[in-house]
Amino acid sequence: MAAGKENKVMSAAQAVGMIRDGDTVAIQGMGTQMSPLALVREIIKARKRNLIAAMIVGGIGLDWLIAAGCVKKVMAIIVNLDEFGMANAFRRAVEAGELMMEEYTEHQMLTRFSAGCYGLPFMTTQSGIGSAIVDLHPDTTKVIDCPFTGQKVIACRALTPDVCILHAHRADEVGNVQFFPKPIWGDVDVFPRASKKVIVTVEEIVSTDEIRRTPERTGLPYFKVDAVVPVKYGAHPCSLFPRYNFDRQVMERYAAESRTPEGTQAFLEKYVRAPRTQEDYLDLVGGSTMEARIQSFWS
Amino acid sequence: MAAGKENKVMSAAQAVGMIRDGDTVAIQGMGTQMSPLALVREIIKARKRNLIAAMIVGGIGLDWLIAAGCVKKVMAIIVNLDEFGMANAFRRAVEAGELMMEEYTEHQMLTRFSAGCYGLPFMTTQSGIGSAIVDLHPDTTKVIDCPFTGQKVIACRALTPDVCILHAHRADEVGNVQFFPKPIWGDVDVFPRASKKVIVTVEEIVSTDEIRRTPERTGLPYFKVDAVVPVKYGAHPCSLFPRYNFDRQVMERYAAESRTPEGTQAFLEKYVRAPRTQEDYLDLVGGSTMEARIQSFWS
Amino acid sequence: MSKLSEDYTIDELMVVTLARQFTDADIMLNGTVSYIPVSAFMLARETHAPKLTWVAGAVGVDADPGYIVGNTLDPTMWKDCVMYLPQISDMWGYVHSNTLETFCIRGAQIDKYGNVNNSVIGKDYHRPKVRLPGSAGMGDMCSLHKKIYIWSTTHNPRTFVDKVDFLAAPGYLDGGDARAKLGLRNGPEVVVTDLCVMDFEPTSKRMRLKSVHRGVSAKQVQDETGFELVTPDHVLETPAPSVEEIELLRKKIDPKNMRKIEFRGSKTKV
Amino acid sequence: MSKLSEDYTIDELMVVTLARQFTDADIMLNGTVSYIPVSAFMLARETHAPKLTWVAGAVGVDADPGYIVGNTLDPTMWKDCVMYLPQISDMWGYVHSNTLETFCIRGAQIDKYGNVNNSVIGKDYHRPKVRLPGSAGMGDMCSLHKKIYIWSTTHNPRTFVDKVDFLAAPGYLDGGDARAKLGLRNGPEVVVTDLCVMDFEPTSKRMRLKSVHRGVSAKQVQDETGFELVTPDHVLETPAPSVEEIELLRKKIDPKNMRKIEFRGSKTKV
Repeated sequence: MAAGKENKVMSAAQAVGMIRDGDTVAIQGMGTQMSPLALVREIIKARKRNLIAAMIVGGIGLDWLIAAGCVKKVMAIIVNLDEFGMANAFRRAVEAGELMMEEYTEHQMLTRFSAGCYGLPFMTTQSGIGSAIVDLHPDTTKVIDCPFTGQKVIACRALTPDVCILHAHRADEVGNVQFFPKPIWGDVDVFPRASKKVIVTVEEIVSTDEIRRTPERTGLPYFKVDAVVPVKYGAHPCSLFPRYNFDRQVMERYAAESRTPEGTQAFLEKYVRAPRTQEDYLDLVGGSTMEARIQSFWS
Repeated sequence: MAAGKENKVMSAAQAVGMIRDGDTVAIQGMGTQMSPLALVREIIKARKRNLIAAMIVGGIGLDWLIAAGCVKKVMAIIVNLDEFGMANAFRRAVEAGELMMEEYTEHQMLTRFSAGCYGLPFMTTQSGIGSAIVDLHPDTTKVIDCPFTGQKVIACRALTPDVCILHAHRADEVGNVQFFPKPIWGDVDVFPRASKKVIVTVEEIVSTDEIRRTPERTGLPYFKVDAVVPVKYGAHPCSLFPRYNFDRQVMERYAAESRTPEGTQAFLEKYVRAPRTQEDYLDLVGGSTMEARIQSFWS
Repeated sequence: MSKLSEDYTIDELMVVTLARQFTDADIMLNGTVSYIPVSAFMLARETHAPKLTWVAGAVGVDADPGYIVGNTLDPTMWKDCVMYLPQISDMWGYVHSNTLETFCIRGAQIDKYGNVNNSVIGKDYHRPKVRLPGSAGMGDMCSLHKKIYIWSTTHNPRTFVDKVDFLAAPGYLDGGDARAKLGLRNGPEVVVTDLCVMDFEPTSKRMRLKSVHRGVSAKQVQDETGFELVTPDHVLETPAPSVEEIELLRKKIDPKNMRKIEFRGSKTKV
Repeated sequence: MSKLSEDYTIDELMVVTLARQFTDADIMLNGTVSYIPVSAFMLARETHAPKLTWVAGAVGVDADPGYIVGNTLDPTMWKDCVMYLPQISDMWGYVHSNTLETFCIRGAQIDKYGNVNNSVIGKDYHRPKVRLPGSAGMGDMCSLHKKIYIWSTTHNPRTFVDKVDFLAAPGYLDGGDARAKLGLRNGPEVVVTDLCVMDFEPTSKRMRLKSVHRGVSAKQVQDETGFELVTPDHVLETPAPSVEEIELLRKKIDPKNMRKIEFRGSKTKV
């Protein structure tokens, strides 16, 4: 089913209304890069429950969602804060038996999403042969024989999340979404195409005529996009290459405060729940000081 | 095996020396678009024999190769001259039982190449279920059951051609190849990555520093490229978007002359075998008159 | 609605008739030598379906080259698009997952259940009487759940045959629920030819005459068809184009008359 | 060859030792928190292997950010590359087909056959004593025929265990021909730690001491290892870095000392 060609610009709160409790949500982002964190904060404020988070790399946003009690299961290849260390809420929740971690190799996970993109029941990889990872989930990865050569391959069952959330550079009102450069990382590439609904936050809304000037930068056509939400610094404290870097100061603060459950909740209260708007949030993390801090190495 | 980081610039004749009789050769190109026709002419001059041509769309270049007796089998989804009509040498050769046509649906063929790119023994599609096409080649396409859902899918056996020939916009001496925009069509995308050796003709050679200015345009890294051949108008009489259009006059001439075997051979003699160099060929097809004729609609 | 045209030709009627099949919700791809459907998509956008999306050459999303410059698969047609759809990941992904639901095809043979063949004439595939170009995207589209619109500029018994020599693109197979039993959704919807418009009888899935073009009788259509058509008691005349539609087509969309290329080999003069 | 350095630290020795494993023919990818291998690739390029290709963050082919700015997986590291390698089609294609043949890994547990675990500590995967970050690309690379270089900044019996709690990344499995029998080519080549350099005995595939770092004895290494190391009669000292290598590393490649981040939690002071 294709999305229509209508004005899809809405607020983050409206967009998050598309997510139902129990949904499987594909969340774009690496440890410190290109994650839709303004939407993540909105999901926490909306008190969504029992979500299944599907990611490649679970980072700070996933840890917030877990700490806020929104997530019952994670599907990913790694969950951490990159050089800032462990994702402590994740770690504590799994160790306490409160959160299920369904771990895959990277290419298994990407292949599950790719099959989802094609509407195929499964696609193949050889990644994970010899690893115990393939035995963790017999319902979604299974070693089968090639019908031509007899070689072992792993069938990876299609994953079609209910909703994908992502952050991009810009879009027009109907949802033609542009990236600079075009999607390189696997999550940006397959997450939205595999998902039933797609919510995109963007740094700016531009006209369709402006999009037509650089069609090579469009990564998602309007017919695959359900909501467009303008959010300046929508990935903060993660980076949006090449526009801004991740915010080392905020990442370090969270890494330190999340060492205890109390510190984690205090951080969530202050940085996620208290700010009423994205502007409040940006002021809280330093306003123009923050802007100077995350100035791109590329600019 | 990765190709080395050495100067790979050579002549078309030298490059074609990499192709052995009997090789499977992936030939980029649509009916009238983006085909390495200078290399095709060189293959004919070098009197290669018993080649298996793997294509998506076989166009004028394939028809030349067939007429010159270089090809024993074609794997493709369609062979014609686009709006200029039938590929007559192809048609006559198949009807005479002298050429084997192994026909696929487009997505079956692309899936065979994709599996080749990944070194996987097979990948899956559902394209062709219900079509007699899937029954044509039980050794390379086979209906199997999904191990999770029981749904029917078609396993497509990997295709790893011996050599890929293609034409691109520019490259540096070690073989970092750029396209404007990056590969969109399936053949440009998967043919070189699936092949054991890759020969690229380019409109121009540029410095590696120049390549570094626009890394988003690089479609093939040096380690996947074995030969770089500078050939101005290397796709003529096909187009190279957005630089030049296909040459309607030459396409029409070939379409008309190829109606008889004699006309076809006369055309080959005049336009393929007689010109000693690409410069001779370009003079023959009209020099600056030709340049005006194929001026891009985009420029 | 503007006045009805009185001087339209068959190519124009085919374009207009096809255009009227599509709505704002449709996203239409096109393949090679597809001047009639491409003209129809561009015309629908200019008239009743301004939000219809045309993906030029299956690459250029919402392209707007202004008019039909040449070859329908050529990048010239991608002009002013909002996106170049990478073929393998994106285009085939959207087609395979049925995000894109419609496609137009034609072929050298079309049978009574809407099965189509453009591969070979003759019973031995490997030693055919006539080797045709090949199935291209038809075999894909017809097995991947598309709503199929068939067009043909050669309505005669050689094209409209009882049974295709080679089943390249599955329509309703042997009719009835044969297609659904294989798990294939949708299928052929409408056939627009140089003589008439046809659809498929809902239960038997046999081709059915829906309307005849101006000056053509139901008997003529049957005489030019290699199988017995389901024919209702009253066959309508195909609605005429409006003056506005014809003007748009002639002056704006296809001033170079590229669509007439498709009538090479047709008995119908355009 | 320039003079030998006398004031090098262990992080520097590890970088130099790893760098010397690689040649002009190598194409090296890197993952997250990989300051030591990234420093090694950049150093090898500056010294004995100018044609070595580093694919920064597995994206930026032949990148040249000048120095290590931050996070090894961050786009800052892609600077001045010749290509952004799209991950699914290109990067995984080249890895899966073994066009790219080498990879560096580390992990919380490494066993005597070079099997690696970074997923869980404890015998029950679903209710672990310690939940670690996860296997990331290790499970892929070790099963996709790579030559594996292992580095570890925590050579102690908790890291070097007899048998990994969870077999995330297959080394030589149970040793001998177990890996080859599964159809997996290549495997772990070398292990560089904060105490020593090790490789694998060719027949048994057991980890073997190759050289000890300055001031470390073979006995110390054995005491800090949770299984019996194959130890030759004469254990060499790990060759010292040259003054040139140390200067390049300190002043040009990693002036912000990012590599020292990897020694958080290590007993080795750097």
